Amino acid sequence: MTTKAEVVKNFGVVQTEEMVLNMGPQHPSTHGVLRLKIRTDGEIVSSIEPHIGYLHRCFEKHCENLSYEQVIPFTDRCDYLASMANNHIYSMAVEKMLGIEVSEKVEYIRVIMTELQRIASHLLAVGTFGLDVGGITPFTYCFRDRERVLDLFEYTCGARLLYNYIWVGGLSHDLPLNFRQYAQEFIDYFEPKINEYNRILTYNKIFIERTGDVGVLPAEVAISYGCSGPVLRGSGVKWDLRRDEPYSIYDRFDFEVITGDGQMGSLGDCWDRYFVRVREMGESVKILRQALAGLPEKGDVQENIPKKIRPPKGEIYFRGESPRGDLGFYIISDGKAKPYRVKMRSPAFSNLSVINEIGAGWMISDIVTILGSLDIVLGEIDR
Amino acid sequence: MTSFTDSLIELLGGLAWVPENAAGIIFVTVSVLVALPVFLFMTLNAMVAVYMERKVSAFMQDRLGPMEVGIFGFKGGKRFWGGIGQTVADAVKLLGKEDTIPGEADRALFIIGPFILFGAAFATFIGIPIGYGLVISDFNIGIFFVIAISSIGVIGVILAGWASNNKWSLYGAMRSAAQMISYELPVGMSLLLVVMVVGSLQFHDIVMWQEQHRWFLFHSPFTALAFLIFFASGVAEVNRTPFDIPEAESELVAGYMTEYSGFRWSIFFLSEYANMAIIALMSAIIFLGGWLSPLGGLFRTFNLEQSWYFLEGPWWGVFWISIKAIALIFVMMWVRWTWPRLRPDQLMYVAWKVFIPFALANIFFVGIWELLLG
Amino acid sequence: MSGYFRNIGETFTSLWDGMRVTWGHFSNKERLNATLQYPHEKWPIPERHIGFVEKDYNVIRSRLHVDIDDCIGCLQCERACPVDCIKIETIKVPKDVELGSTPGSSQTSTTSNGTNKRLLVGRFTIDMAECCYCNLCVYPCPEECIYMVGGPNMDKHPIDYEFAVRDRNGLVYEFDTATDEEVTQIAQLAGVADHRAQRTERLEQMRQAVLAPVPAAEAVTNGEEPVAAPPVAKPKKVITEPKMDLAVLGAIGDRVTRGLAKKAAMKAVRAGRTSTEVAEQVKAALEEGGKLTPEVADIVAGLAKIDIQQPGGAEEVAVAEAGVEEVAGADTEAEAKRAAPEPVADADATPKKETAPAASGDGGKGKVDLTILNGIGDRLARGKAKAILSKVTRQGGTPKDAAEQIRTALTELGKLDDEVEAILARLEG
Amino acid sequence: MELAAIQTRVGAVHPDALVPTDEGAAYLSMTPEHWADVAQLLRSDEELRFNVLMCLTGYDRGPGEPLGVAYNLHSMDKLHKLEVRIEVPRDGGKIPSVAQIWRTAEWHEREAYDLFGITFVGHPDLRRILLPEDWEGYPLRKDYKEPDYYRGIPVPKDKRGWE
Repeated sequence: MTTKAEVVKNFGVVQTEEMVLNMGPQHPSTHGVLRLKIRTDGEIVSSIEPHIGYLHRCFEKHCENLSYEQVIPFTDRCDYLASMANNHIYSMAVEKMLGIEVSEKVEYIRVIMTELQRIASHLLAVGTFGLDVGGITPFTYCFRDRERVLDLFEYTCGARLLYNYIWVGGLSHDLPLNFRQYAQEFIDYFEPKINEYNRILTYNKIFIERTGDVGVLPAEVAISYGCSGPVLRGSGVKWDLRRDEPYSIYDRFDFEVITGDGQMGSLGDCWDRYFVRVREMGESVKILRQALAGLPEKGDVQENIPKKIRPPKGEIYFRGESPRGDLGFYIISDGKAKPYRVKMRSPAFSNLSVINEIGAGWMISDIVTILGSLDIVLGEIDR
Repeated sequence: MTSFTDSLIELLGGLAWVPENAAGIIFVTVSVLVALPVFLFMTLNAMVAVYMERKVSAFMQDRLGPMEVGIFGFKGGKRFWGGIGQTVADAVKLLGKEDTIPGEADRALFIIGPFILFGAAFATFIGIPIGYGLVISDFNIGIFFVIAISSIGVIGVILAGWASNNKWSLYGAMRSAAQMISYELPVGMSLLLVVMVVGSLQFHDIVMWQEQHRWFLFHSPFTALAFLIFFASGVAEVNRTPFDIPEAESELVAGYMTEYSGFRWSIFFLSEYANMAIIALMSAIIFLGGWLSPLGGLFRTFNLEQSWYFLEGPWWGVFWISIKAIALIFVMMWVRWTWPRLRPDQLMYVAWKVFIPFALANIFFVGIWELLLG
Repeated sequence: MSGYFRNIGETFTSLWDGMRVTWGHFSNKERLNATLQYPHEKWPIPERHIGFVEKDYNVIRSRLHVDIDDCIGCLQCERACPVDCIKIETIKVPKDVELGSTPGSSQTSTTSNGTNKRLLVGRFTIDMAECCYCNLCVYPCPEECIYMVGGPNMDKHPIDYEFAVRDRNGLVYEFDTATDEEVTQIAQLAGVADHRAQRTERLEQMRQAVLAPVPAAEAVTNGEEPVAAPPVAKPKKVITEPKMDLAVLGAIGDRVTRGLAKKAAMKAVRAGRTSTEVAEQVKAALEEGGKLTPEVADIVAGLAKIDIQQPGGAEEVAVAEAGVEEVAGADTEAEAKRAAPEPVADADATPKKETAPAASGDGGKGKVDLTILNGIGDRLARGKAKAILSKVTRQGGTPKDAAEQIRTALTELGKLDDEVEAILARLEG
Repeated sequence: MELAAIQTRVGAVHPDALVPTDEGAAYLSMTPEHWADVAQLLRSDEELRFNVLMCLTGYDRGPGEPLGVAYNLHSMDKLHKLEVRIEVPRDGGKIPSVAQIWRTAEWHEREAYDLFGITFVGHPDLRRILLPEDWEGYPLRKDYKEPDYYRGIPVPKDKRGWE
């Protein structure tokens, strides 16, 4: 409260105050129910405080009351844009506890599915990022192509979004008859489309102006905050669990780890993070080509599924590369049919925590851009 | 040069049964009579333009757009005409919607805001001809009038944004103010150069000059550049992508319109599309030869014989100017559905560091051009 | 400075490139439509047959279905469900009893795989609103009887994904086919609690709990009003226009003819004709439709005898009384519904269907079919008969008892003629 | 670097920090007292250089037992991993915060505080993160009882409504 004396003293002095702006939980660009408490001075943002938890569904508490295989449908719903990756990594964590080796065919199918999922997830990230900076048309192009991936999934397991496809020790269904052909058709169709996105969005001057040099995330900060995936690689850190800690059969494939190179500004800006995703789709296509070529014809995908899943007492931390980064599961087992504790280390959780670091000092429009470049999924952050 | 209003006054004044010294009555009657077609034009324009916008955007995005609502049982199938009745249905829906005013809003200003914006667009149409002699009132300061009146709209936007008592609306209003004021300058400067060449502010004179010489678009490289600057700034003035920062749906939800609904919101919409039409019509008149046939214009450019001129005349003029305006509106839509949006500071950069220097240089160079070649 | 101009140049080229892309899409005739015109076009579901029997199983996850005849009540699916949306309650069938052998049973004793069923599935509900479509319940089923639609027996269940309902309760699918009697019988034989009766009881308790604060809360009282309101409102509504009992026409066998006749009669009555005129008009209408057989003509002639009720008058009392009784009857029945199904309603089901439309809003909802008596021409006799019928049914008597009592009463009044006799015969079934 | 070597290395600097673990355990147990120093050592020591905190998991050993936190560390340079566990008493247990050493921990510690009620001393902003600020109790503890009411709204516990 200002006293009268202060008013008199400051008379004629122009004063400005900071304004607190609540962005979300219902805002078109917060990618879900995220609330950002922003302090602004005019258009300039001085601090961002994310408030999360609006989508908290007690995933970890649920897990303690479900058997190991029943957890899989719940992992679907964490990162609902990359359900296959969640299934895959969770199943692998439990398999490691049980000491199960899955067959060659299962591994190949899992890799194919996860890479298709990566394409679908990145397509959504790229499309909505375009939407965040105001370009609406790229979004529909991306969705058009994403639908084709979802068609493949539906064809395989009957579900378009929440699959429950990769199980502990195997898969829920074998591949359909002509899957290889359909997948090949999709890849051939999809690869040239990446160029179209580049023409309409990536190399658009306005887009570059909006994203280049904006929200620069230095590599040191990214590592300290535990950022991972395209956010980390956009900062120039060559770190990809598929290559550096090869799980499943990723060591058999030849692909490049894409990193940002500061082509349109500083290293680690929004454009780099965005472009890493675009180029990763190309790398996923590469992996898919190799995996489809090496996919064994014969084999039962359910032969290794254990009758009862009771991992021995102990704990495991297993992580893999989901489209958003290092997805980790820390599972403690007490030897019973239900996990004692499941902790999901979601990549977007750590990626989002960096937003105050890189967003403060930019304009409101840039906050939207930066948030879009982090590609968060609130289902995974709030669990 | 006669205008629509002049003809009406003459007509009414000349009627036998109209009493002498009834200037006041005639004035009121004529005002109402001329306001009606303008209002109808604005409404029709908004409805058609909204439909066009939806279809253009849909086709560019591999969609089909509205497809369900037809008129009189006509639906047109999977083509441009499918769902032709959609905007009519939307208009009815908008008028039937609940009209909400936020509790903490400044009621009076909140209500006035959209009408000021609408009034500005409405008044601007008075000075814009859509054919030879087809103008409500032919000012000898036509261009000046149009520029002056159209910029009144920003007051409505600011009032709307401020009165909503919403932070997002306020942001939208402030951005809009900065943007409109900045872009008035390049608009004015690029028109100034035409005025310099023609020597008149009257739209009819400008078109007559183009008839005698050539379209301004082809007059000199500088006028072509001026056309670009004028059109781009015009797009900015009507708040369309890539300059739509006052609305910026991904940042400010809906900017100054956030709290509006129903009828009031539809007035904003009406004004936005009316402003689009104004910019398109002005570009067509000033740079693209107005109601002149493009073929005739081309031949005139190469000084061909009179007998080559065809498809000209007062009613063909309306046709040609509509074609040109629609093409320009299409370009606006094309741009909107292709490009991302600029940031507020970049918007200012474009205005102050690109458009204004170029427009100033243009005036200088066009002067030299006229001195040397004119 | 060169950077400034290069920037402008880049802007033009890159923006123009983007515009070329969108123009390509705009002008391309064979565009790939990203959207679907939903009600007209439908999402093509992949034809995918895998699983238990290759040709039968489809992988679509649309909604769950249970072939309840094959269900052995093993609860495997209930256990597998991560969200507990499947609810099964079973009763163990005693060793010496074979399922389906009890009287009135609709159950089969074996599944289509030949497994003996030892459990009576008294309840099998799936709440599809809670289902997470994980498919986990499908795999453990030993009889392969629970599956997502589009699965086995595809001929029986065409692929479909549109099962939206307006009410949330519509998504609770009840698959059990066991009747209440059956459950009671088996529960008695097995010596266990009858879970359905328990459930009814529990629901009743819940209902009571909800209704308990009625006197205190005004809002709830309002909610109760509709129950009390109809008896008051209904008779008034009925008598606002001239009305004629067309039950006589119910005797016409052919449905088309009956409809035609009733339509014509209603029209005439509304127009304010006398009963003779009505009969004439009906006849004319039937003649026109080519449906006039001698029998029908006789029945139609009967119309001429029937009075037309004019608004107001003594009739009001009778009808009002009847209305009240009907509703009261319905109310008591609703309460006792689960425990003892009303035999009257069942017995009268067929004639009611025929006569109810003729009653045209005369509270045709009542389970005790009073409208059947509308055919009685004499007012006094009709009123008496209706009063007796509703009284008897309320006391739990059968229509037969009622008919006997009506006969006695009418004989006393001297109103028992052939016409009444015929109607009473119909009442008796 | 193997677990035993890391143990030796840490033990050489902070002998009191280590708590003996079970035979064959794949983690190091530590006391909370020295954890801040040890963490600094793990982060900055030339041979260790654990620059990534992969995961921070709170856990509950059961009613009456201590609460624990498991830190999964990883070194991007040396490519080795380590799991550190710290257990504190159920009531009033305090662990030094490592949010300034690995910024990842900032939100993860808030999460552990939110769901287990473990206090991290020195955390810059220790508030609930996933649950509402006025939530009572720590839901992931094994002895947690659901509240009957939240802000006056009864918490539905059975599904009899649709039966």
